[in-house]
Amino acid sequence: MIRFGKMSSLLVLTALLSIAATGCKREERRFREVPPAADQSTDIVQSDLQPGPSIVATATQHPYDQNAYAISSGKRLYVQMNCAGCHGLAGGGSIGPPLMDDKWIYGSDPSNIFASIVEGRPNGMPAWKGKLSNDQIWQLVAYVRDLSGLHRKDVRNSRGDNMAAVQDEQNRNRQTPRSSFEPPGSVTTP
Amino acid sequence: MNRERAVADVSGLPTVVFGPRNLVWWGTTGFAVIEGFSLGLCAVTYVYLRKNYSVWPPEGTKMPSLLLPTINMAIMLASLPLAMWTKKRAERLELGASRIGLILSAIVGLVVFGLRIAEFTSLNTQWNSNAYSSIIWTILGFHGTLILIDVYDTIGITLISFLRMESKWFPEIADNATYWMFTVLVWFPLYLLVYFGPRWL
Amino acid sequence: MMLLQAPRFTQQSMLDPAGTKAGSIHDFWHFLIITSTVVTAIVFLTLFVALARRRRTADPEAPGEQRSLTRWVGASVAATLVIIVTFLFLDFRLGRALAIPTQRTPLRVNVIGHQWWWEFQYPDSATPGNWISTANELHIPVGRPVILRMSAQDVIHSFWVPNLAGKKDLIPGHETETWIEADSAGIYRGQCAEFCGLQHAKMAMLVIAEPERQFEQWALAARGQALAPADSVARAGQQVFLTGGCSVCHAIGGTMAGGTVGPNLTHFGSRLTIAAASLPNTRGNLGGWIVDPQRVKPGSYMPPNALEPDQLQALLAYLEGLK
Amino acid sequence: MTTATPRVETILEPELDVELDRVWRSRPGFIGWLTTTDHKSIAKRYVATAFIFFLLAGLEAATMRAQLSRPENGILGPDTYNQFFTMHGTTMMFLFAVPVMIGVGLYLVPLMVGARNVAFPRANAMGYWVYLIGGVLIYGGFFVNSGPDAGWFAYVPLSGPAFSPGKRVDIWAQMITFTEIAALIAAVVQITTIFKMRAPGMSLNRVPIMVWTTLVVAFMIMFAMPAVATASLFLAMDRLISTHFFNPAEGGDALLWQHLFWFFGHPEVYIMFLPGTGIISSLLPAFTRRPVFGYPALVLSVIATGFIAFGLWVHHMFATPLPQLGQSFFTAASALVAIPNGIQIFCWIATIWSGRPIFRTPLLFTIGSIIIFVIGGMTGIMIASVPFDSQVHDTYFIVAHFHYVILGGVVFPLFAGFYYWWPKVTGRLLSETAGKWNFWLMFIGVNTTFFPMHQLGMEGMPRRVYTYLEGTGWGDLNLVASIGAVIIFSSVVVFLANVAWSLRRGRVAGANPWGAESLEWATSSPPQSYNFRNTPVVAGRAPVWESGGELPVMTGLARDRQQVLLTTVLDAEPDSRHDHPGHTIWPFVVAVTIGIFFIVLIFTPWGMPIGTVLGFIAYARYVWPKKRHDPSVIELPRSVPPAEVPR
Repeated sequence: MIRFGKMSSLLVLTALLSIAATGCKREERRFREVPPAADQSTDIVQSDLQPGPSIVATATQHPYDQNAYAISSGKRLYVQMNCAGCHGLAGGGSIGPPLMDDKWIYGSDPSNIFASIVEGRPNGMPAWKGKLSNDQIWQLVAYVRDLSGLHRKDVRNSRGDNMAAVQDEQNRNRQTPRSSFEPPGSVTTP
Repeated sequence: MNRERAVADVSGLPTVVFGPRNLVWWGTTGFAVIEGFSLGLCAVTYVYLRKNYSVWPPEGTKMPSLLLPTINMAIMLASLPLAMWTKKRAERLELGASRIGLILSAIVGLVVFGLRIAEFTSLNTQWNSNAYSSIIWTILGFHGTLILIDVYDTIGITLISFLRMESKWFPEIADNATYWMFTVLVWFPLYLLVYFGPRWL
Repeated sequence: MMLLQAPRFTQQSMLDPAGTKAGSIHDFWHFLIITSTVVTAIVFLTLFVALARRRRTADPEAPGEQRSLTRWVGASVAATLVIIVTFLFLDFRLGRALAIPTQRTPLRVNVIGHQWWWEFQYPDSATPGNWISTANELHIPVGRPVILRMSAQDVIHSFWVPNLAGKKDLIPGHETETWIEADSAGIYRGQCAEFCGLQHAKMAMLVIAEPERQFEQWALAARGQALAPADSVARAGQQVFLTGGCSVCHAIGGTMAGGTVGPNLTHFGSRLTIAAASLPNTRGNLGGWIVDPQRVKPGSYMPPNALEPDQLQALLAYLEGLK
Repeated sequence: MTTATPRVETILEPELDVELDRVWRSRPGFIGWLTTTDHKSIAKRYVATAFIFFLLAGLEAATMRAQLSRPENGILGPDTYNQFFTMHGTTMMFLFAVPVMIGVGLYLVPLMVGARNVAFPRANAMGYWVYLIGGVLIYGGFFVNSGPDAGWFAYVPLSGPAFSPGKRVDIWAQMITFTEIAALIAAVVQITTIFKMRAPGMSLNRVPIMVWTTLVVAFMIMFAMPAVATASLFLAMDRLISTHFFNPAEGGDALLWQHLFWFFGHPEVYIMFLPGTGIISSLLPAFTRRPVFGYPALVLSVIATGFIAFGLWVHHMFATPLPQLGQSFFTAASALVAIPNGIQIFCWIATIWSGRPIFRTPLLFTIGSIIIFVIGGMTGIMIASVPFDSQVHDTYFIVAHFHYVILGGVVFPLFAGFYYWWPKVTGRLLSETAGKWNFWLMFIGVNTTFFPMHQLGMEGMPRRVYTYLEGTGWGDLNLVASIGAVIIFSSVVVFLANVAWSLRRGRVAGANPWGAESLEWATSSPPQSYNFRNTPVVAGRAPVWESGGELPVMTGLARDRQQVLLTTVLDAEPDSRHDHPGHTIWPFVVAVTIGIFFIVLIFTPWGMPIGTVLGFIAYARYVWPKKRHDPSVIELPRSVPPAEVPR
């Protein structure tokens, strides 16, 4: 006879709640909330040599982390703001550096990406300060991280209604980010 | 209505009957019709998508190669007489012959399933490159699951015929053979569509 | 024409036709409603009499009873068939009557459906570069057919102005074509009729039917570039527009702003409504819409704009000057 | 065994009941719940679960009406409203209407044809579990803010990967797979039961009309459900492994989805509607004291509706760029479908005309259903015209039309059937006064809610809008509709109270409280686990009335195992005996593996191998025969020609 003991029903309940928790966060559509700018952008690490004691970069809380709606809005903005013009349709890179690989010149932490977009970077990255609102920039940050698969698989974008140039983000495997050592300006042979 | 008047007694009726007289035949045929219709809808989708293209298969997509699929089709067609033979043996309740027929059918089924997995490579395109490749992968995969289910069914009945044999399993052997014939015959038009569609449509 | 109060548009309804197509459909509607009411009344009457009558003959299956019932049922089925055939005949005749009239050269307009606003382009066959691109308000000449070539940028929408004509879907990957014609001048409201996402409810548009001469005047002005800002406040407003986030999405003919994401604002000042015809174009509404669009249309793609009060006032002055 | 001369004296073997009950009764308690293959308990579960979904969908509708009662209302934002209206549509169409009619059919068909159980009892049990898992899946998603938000029709590209991020539409697409599997299983089960297990003597022209409608509906399910299954498979593949069925840039087509969906969509509404006509044709004789008029006409019109339903689907797509000639064909087909429906209504009115109507609640609901359905039918013919439909397509005129047709053709007959067969299922009658309150509140509520919507639709109010502007002038009619919704809500509350009261203190109903004529009233209420002690023999269309007090039966089915009599298809001549395997838990386990297969597939393609392996293991235990109890393993028992059956 099947007897549902106290323990097993408790276990089932917690399992359901945890699924529920992940479910809610992925599906949230937040419209009227304007997130603050990134608190402080950690120093850009150019090489592993560190003067003084090693400082641990504190990862800031990214408001749209693992939120499917924000990532898909980020993709829409990526095309509308013509980021694709320099970084390639799916982050494949042309004039600007590719965004779908694992090399990060200015760090893969959300606040670093936020700073790259707001303040711009040498060699042609325009500053979007005042041009885009904070939540739009955070959505773009979410999409940039999504390009190299830094989100959970069930949150990432699937294909777009465009030509299938390259494997869509959902089926791409995750590129664990590592800082790229080429000093800015050197021509990176493909 | 508590009063009843007996007019006849049915305890003498047979319990082992074949063909449409048997319940299981209706179940197998029902699901065969459903799967056949679903595959038909996939074929209609194939033709519908064809009209969206001026060139078929779309530019940059290679023609599907014919060798492997034709071999697979030949094996399937060759297995039809075997299925009919097994069906007759089962209907004549010859246990030994039915067992042989079942083992051979199981082997042929496994071979065909293996070839089907290999057949995906002869499509010469990835399922996510365009609508053409999506639909031919779906047709191949859908029918592939039918082959898998039929092979699983055949292996199951073969084990039963050795370990738990009863007279009531003979109609099941016959139905399994009919279901295999359906799986083969439904693939012939789809084979033409998937492999000769790009050449003729 | 500066309209202070909400723009007076005729009540949106297919029962109040102002276009040739809507008119003939409205006549067909008279046939439909009358026949249906008559048939329904007869059926209900028979049902109630059947319920109320106290049947006298004992055996319901007597041959005589059976035969008369069969005749009655047969007659009613025949009557239904006759009505349906007349319905089909009238329907096919109406279908042919809706073909586009050929005596007047039609005006051609491209309609592009975006997620949650309408883009109208008036192609100018004479000088190709000289297009009018406006949004959410379609100016058409009275008495002249207008051919709408429609396509959607993102999801399926449906163009429908009940007072003028039936609806037609805008489907990505398909080029659909329909035509409308206004018999009398007026402002007719329409709304997207195919569910297209979060703000489907507020994706409305106005069709402004004007006499031919007035339409030509509007078209001439609309083809022109944006008016230069009249005073210093408007000039400051222009700077706010160009340097801030507005020019990233919006375009104003004759200035640096060339964004094609949002509607074209070259002649924004002369529009009657804003935000896809969901708010009258007054200074208060415009200010509220610019600072926090999500309160008006939650889910809309326009971001909130944190502007200083003086920047906002300058921007409003500039925008209202764009006649 | 020579044919025994028919023993005239009445046979009353009490120990026969005990033996049969020991074999057929399902095990007690919760384990019995999981293992039963008795068609009655599975059918009761289908109807109860479908009714719970009906109540949930009703609450969603009430909230939507509250939001729309005033312009620019703030109860539901756009995102939540989209989830609410999609869940309302999806629940009503997939989780309530079809399953409740399947449940009613599963309960009544074996009783009406004189069989002891359905044809494939284990598959039938599995069908219910698959349906339940589908319902729990989508409502689980809904409660964690992952309810689908692209409409119950989920038009691409809005429901496609580009414009519906997250897993909302994936959950919806998988739910379709579950409900479709359950419906297909029930269809194959019903077709086999009706063709092979009818009581001896019940030739095709003596089959009750409810059984005819279930048969036609089963065939319609077999050809409609695969269309939505293929469509939702394509959509799920587009969203999960980025195939391009609906991507216009890569050769896909948004209209492909609409064709596939509506090829299923329109037969689906007839799959819901035909059982409603079957219920009315079955209960009218009891309340007019005469067999229904025009049996052949009714049966032919049910079959005709079954065929024509498949030729109508493009009338949902009149606003899309389809060729003019195609649209006029579908206009003609949509108008002609009114002929069979008209015939049915005229035959019912003729039955009432020449009968002596008894005004009990089932008859009240029948009259209400005829009135509301006729109004819905009228607007139905109107929108068959392409030009008129171009004005009212996707507006509240259409909302009014289909609510009239579904309430008139499905919900009112369902309530009539509920009041009519409740005594047979539970042994107690529902209260007549509460029944009348229930009817009048629902009748007034329905008309108050949905009649104004015709006007709203013609005034340009589109469907699926979470709010509307002040200046549109739609405010007051929407307020009237919202008040109507409250009245419907109160009528359902009265119904629930009536059910609760009847379970404990309802008047005890004997075998035939209404004096009805079909076979299910020949057995006790509630029927024993084996339905009939001996297989009844049928000699006409009204077996109970024609057999007077004494039911002719055939004896001889085995008493130590679940055995059923199989008869020939046309004339139901006794043909052979078939042993059912009895109660087993494995249908539940196989359903769970199917659930795992499809739910894990939403999140990772690894669901395919995991689910297949689990499913094959579970199905192996499902099929593997227990022990060999038939010593004569190999040689075939001598077959004996069936005994003489009186014509």
